Amino acid sequence: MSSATVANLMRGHIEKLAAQGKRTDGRGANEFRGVSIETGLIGTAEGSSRVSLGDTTVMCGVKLLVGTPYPDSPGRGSMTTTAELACLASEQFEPGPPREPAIELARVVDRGIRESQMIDFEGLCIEHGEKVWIVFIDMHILDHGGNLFDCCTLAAASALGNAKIPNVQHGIADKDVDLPLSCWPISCTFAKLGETIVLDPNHDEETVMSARLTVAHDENGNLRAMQKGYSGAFTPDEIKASVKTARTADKTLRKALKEATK
Amino acid sequence: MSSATVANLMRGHIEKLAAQGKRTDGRGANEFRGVSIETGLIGTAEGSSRVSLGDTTVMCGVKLLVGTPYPDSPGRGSMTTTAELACLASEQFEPGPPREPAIELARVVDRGIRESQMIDFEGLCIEHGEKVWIVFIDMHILDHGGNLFDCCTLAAASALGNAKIPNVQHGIADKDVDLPLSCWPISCTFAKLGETIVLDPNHDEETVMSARLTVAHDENGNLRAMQKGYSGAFTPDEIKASVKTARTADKTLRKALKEATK
Amino acid sequence: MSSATVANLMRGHIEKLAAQGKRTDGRGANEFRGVSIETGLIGTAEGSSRVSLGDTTVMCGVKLLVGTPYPDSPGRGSMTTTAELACLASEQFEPGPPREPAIELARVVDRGIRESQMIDFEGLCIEHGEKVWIVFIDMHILDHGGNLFDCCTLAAASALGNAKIPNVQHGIADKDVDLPLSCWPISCTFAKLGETIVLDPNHDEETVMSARLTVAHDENGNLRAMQKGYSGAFTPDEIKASVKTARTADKTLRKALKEATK
Amino acid sequence: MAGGNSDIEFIKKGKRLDGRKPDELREVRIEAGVLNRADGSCYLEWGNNKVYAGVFGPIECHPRHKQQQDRAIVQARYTMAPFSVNDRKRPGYDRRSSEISYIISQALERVVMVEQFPRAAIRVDMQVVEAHAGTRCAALTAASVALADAGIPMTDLIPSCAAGKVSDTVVLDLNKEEDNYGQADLPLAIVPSTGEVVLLQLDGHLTPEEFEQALDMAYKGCMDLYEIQRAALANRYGGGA
Amino acid sequence: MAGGNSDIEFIKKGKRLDGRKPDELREVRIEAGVLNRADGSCYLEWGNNKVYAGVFGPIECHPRHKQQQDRAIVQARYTMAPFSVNDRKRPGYDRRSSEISYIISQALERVVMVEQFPRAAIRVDMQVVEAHAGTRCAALTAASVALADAGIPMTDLIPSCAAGKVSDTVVLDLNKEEDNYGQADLPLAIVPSTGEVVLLQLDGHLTPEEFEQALDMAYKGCMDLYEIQRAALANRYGGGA
Amino acid sequence: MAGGNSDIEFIKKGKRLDGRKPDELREVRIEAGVLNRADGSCYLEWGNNKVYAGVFGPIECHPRHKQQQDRAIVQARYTMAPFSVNDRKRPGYDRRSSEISYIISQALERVVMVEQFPRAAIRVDMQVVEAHAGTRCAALTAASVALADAGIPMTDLIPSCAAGKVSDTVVLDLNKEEDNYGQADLPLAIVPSTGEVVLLQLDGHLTPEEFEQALDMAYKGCMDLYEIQRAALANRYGGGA
Repeated sequence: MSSATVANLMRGHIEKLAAQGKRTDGRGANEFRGVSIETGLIGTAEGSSRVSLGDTTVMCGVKLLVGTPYPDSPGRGSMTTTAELACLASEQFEPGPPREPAIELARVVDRGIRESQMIDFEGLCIEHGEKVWIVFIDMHILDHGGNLFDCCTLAAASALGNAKIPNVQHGIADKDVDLPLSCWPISCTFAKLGETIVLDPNHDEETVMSARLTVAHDENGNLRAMQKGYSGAFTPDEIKASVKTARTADKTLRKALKEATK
Repeated sequence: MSSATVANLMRGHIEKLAAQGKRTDGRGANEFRGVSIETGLIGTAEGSSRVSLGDTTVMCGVKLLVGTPYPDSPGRGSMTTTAELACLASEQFEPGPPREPAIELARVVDRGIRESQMIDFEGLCIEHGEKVWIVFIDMHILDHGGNLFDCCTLAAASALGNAKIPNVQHGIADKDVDLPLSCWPISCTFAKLGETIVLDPNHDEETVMSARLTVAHDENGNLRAMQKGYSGAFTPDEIKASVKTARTADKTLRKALKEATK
Repeated sequence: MSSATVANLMRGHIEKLAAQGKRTDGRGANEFRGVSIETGLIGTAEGSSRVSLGDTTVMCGVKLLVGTPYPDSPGRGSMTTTAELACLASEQFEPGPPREPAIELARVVDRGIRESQMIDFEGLCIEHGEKVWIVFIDMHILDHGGNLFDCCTLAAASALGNAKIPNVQHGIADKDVDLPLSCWPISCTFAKLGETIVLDPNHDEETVMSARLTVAHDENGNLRAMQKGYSGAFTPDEIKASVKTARTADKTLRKALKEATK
Repeated sequence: MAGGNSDIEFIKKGKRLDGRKPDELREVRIEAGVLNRADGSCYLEWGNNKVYAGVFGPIECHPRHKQQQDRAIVQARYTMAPFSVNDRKRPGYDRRSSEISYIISQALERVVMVEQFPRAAIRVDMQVVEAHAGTRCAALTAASVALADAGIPMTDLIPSCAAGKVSDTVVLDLNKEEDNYGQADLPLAIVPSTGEVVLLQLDGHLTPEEFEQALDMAYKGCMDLYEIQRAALANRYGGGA
Repeated sequence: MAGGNSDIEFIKKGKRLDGRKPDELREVRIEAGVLNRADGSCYLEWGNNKVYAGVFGPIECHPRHKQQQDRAIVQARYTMAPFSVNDRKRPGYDRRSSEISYIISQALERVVMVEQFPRAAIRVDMQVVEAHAGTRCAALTAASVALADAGIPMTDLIPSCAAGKVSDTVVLDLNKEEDNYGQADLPLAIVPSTGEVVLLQLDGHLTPEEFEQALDMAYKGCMDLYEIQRAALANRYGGGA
Repeated sequence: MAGGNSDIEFIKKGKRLDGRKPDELREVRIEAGVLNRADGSCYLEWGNNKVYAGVFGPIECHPRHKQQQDRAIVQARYTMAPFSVNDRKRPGYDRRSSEISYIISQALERVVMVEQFPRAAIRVDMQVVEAHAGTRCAALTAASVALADAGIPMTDLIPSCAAGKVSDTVVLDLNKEEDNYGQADLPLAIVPSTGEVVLLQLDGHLTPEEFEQALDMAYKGCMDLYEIQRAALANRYGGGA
């Protein structure tokens, strides 16, 4: 059978299951796969995490370097986010500069952290107009088992929660302190399978989904970021319903994040 | 018919017409197509123009930024020229970094302005050795209907003529003033069609021309820049004759430029 | 005959000869091809050389520019090495950014000079923490007749030996002086042809060799750099034997280098 | 979205600083068929935003490995001219342009009848020549008009419009200053005939209630734009607005 | 190798600063089959070095012009994560990574039975997530375990280990500080069943005697690693170490 | 061309600062067949300019989409070595090299009998190893000698030479200082047998009369170079100069 035929058979199977409220891995429609978070594994990073969501694994490192502030925000630190779809994570990932899916992934995670005001950038000012901390968030995808968006957001949040400002090493203060964080965004990604919508798509479901919707809330249940992807569509009612679902579905991840960063 | 056959038929037709002193669009051999110049369309640019020459359209923006002078010319401003062959302008233009034709186009326009001493770079010095104005001339080709060289040179000259030095915004003086311009180069481009030479080739004529010659004069009838292109050839006498033709043929464009920048 | 067939016939022929202690160009197994070194050919370079080893030719230019030292070595100059496999040197060399063989070549020569401490970088400090000499070693391969490693190392050493620090031009001192050099690394490259090992492989031998071993000694017979290449292998005993061979085989090259730089 | 730290009062007596009501679009002007060379084209002014869109296609798909056996692909490309912003933008394709081009391509594939042109590409080029907030919506809105002008078979047009939040008020179509100092931005694009959402992003901070209000407001803005899109095509091809 | 200018005394009473004997490896831990998606994989900790290796193949060879008619090619790729070093490394492929990938590819082609898969590629991706000297040896050591885990036919594994020189003493497996201030570094990789050397480099300064001593010491280190590699595979596939 | 702002008096008593008459070339030395690997080659010294040219071809055309069904293409590539100028040039291909390569390729296609080799490429590589004004003319002059040395069928050689203007005087073949502070530069290349111009550029400021004078002077310079080119080939292949 051609790979197109296989894909169509798989699509039919997955969509039929979904219409019956079932999934290939036995989960309910709005249930996350198992999550595990480890932090502080990387000695060369100021903060680090390895997060698994089902069989997706992401390693995230946070580095803090001293730099000069942007002229238009002399009293604020800054941040940069990258995502590396390492070749070992998927047969589909090719070597070379980041392509559109990797760029979209890094930018959505970046905006989720930046626009949610998770990091208090004014707290990263060392010397007004002269010296600030620059936060580098680098995510390495080690295993692509579906739903990179939620796994990466969780990995970035965990690594930021784990990070210490290296004051001692840079002779800035006599104690290393936590990053000033004020909000904890958690994202929930939905996939449209036929006419059904499910949370946290696995790799096979992503292969056949027509559309994707990522919704990030903070711990107060307010929206902080959204991104719709793929060429399929959602109705406004489907979107409103997914947002409501996300508001409670993120509890599992939020609990794991809290434990990992306490 | 293969596209090579079509091209050969078109070549035969155009060359035959040209030998009879005729052209596909009814013009005389040394006649420009209709020209229109609009300036000041772009609020975010210090100077701007949209120039059409027949069905070729180029938009040019001039930005003026404060920068440091080159060490070997501490009392002079500088300039940079780019040409973007936007994909919407021609089926032949491909996305990606500029290729040889776009590089040649930008460099010829740049030299035409630079070597004609159109801009008085000493007048762009703000603080000797410390601060100068850098002039960015960015040309966006919107419609490629032939003869980009003349249309781009005219667009650049019009946008420069339209530009104001943003002294107020940068707190350098209390009035914005015109760019210091001392010379107005106008280029005339000739195409060799069979044994005939015509001015201002249109898109079809460029498809079949064997050689191209661009000649830029200043308002005093002195030469400021030339560029020969393509793998065909001109005799020295053809070149001398074309230079003479250019000296009077540029009057239409010069008049339009003067009106647009007065 | 297909080119693969030709290559196999050539391989058989060369390996058979080698097993009999013979080579296609009549040399002994551990004999270098003829070497010639010219220096000081390039007026725009602070030092230069053109070195031929058999029908391989490399031109090397050394430029000395004033720059700022690295923060972690404020009292030391620095250096940069590049190798350009110019298209005219071989049908196999393609235009474009350097590929793996060119990168390996430049890095091996660079390490040979850097790690052998050939250049006294402390002698290149002009003003502690502020100004140092930066040494640029740029190698242009003009003719690829095999064994680029040894020819490039020799070209770099010759050009460095030829270089003068341009104190006068930069107003630093009233006399130009030699670069402070303290060691003269010479590399010997061996090729494995079947079960035999030969020194200084020519172009045809490189086409069929299974493995390559480069060994660089200083003038005291101490090792300064090594690099094994290709997917074939050497036994530890073969390596030890080659190192011993190199210790005496480099005399020809060393003599030519000494004469060229005296 | 610098995060709403600003002390600017963006709404006074029910009016915004530029005089608009909270649910009012900036002025939009659309003209179809403005370029000679492209198979279809569109020029759009939206407030001070200025965008050209041009379409070529169906054409052969480059690079080959992107060809789809059973359908065409839509290759949308969003570019900002260096002079389109106050601080000159470096020429070339950056990460932001790449993401916007990617999501616009996906949105357009929803309405283009791609299965009619196996292995082909449909190229949509959008050139922003002046930018004042909302350019991705402006570009996408212009793109589907250019596609229609090129005669590409489509199930519908795609209008696109953002809602946002300033001074704790949900408003339609943020202008540059509102975008710089506002609290949230929610760009939306829909297929009017089916009511489907094909593009949606959110940056910022919205309560659940504000989100539903913003989504509905942006949806209504899209429907208003749809009328302007259709009028532009009617204006070009006859039949009256 | 800053050239041994340091005044640090690296060996005191026959022990190195980290307590090791001159011919002692840092602690090495190898686990095979750690990734779900790759055909074969390996995680390796070596002192504080941490490396993942993953294998896909045999697969179609891209780009086409690199295909070999009579055999597969091994496309090894060594990458360091930005956070793997103290001063953040810029993401992307630099000249150092390129050289290391090249020589690791060549070494692996010695043991992979490439002639069984004409025109194919075998992709080996090595991700260094924490780096403390010796990462090329660590990456290559992990690579052949991942290849075996992927079921790729091989004549043997390839262990890799460096010897070096500090304070005029030849030692095995330099740590970060020894590498920064040491006098020489000699990375080696062998095929244990045949005793062949498939990777060898040297930077620094060694007398003829020191060289032979270092080569022998590194060779013995490789043989020790070989046991750890085999134990890791036995641990995954049964059969006892 | 810094624009002639200099106060330097470039002509004194009918002689230039380097002792040449206004219409005199710098010394030119051409040697054909200097490289072993290339199918044809040339080394040229022109004043202090030093250029190597090497030719491979006809060979298969890469990339494939550049192939022409009915003829060969000439792929000329002009490169300056980093050490060829006083301020080291960064290695790699810049915009200037790209333009020069493009116009040299077009000029050479005029004389190479490209229709004899459909779908092929003829590669001409020019390496400037020392540069003192006039290197594009030097490179093109060397290129056609290398093509002839490679036995590529051609209708003629192409000599190339510039005229210029210093201290309001038209002169032949500007040297470095004249180029830096001169008033105009007009590089020219011709096909001597037909009298055709295949390359022409002008930067600077010339009156109509000066232009005709410069064109004629450069033309004559090309004819002088043509003799040197032919002598170099005769010297290599016999037949006397």
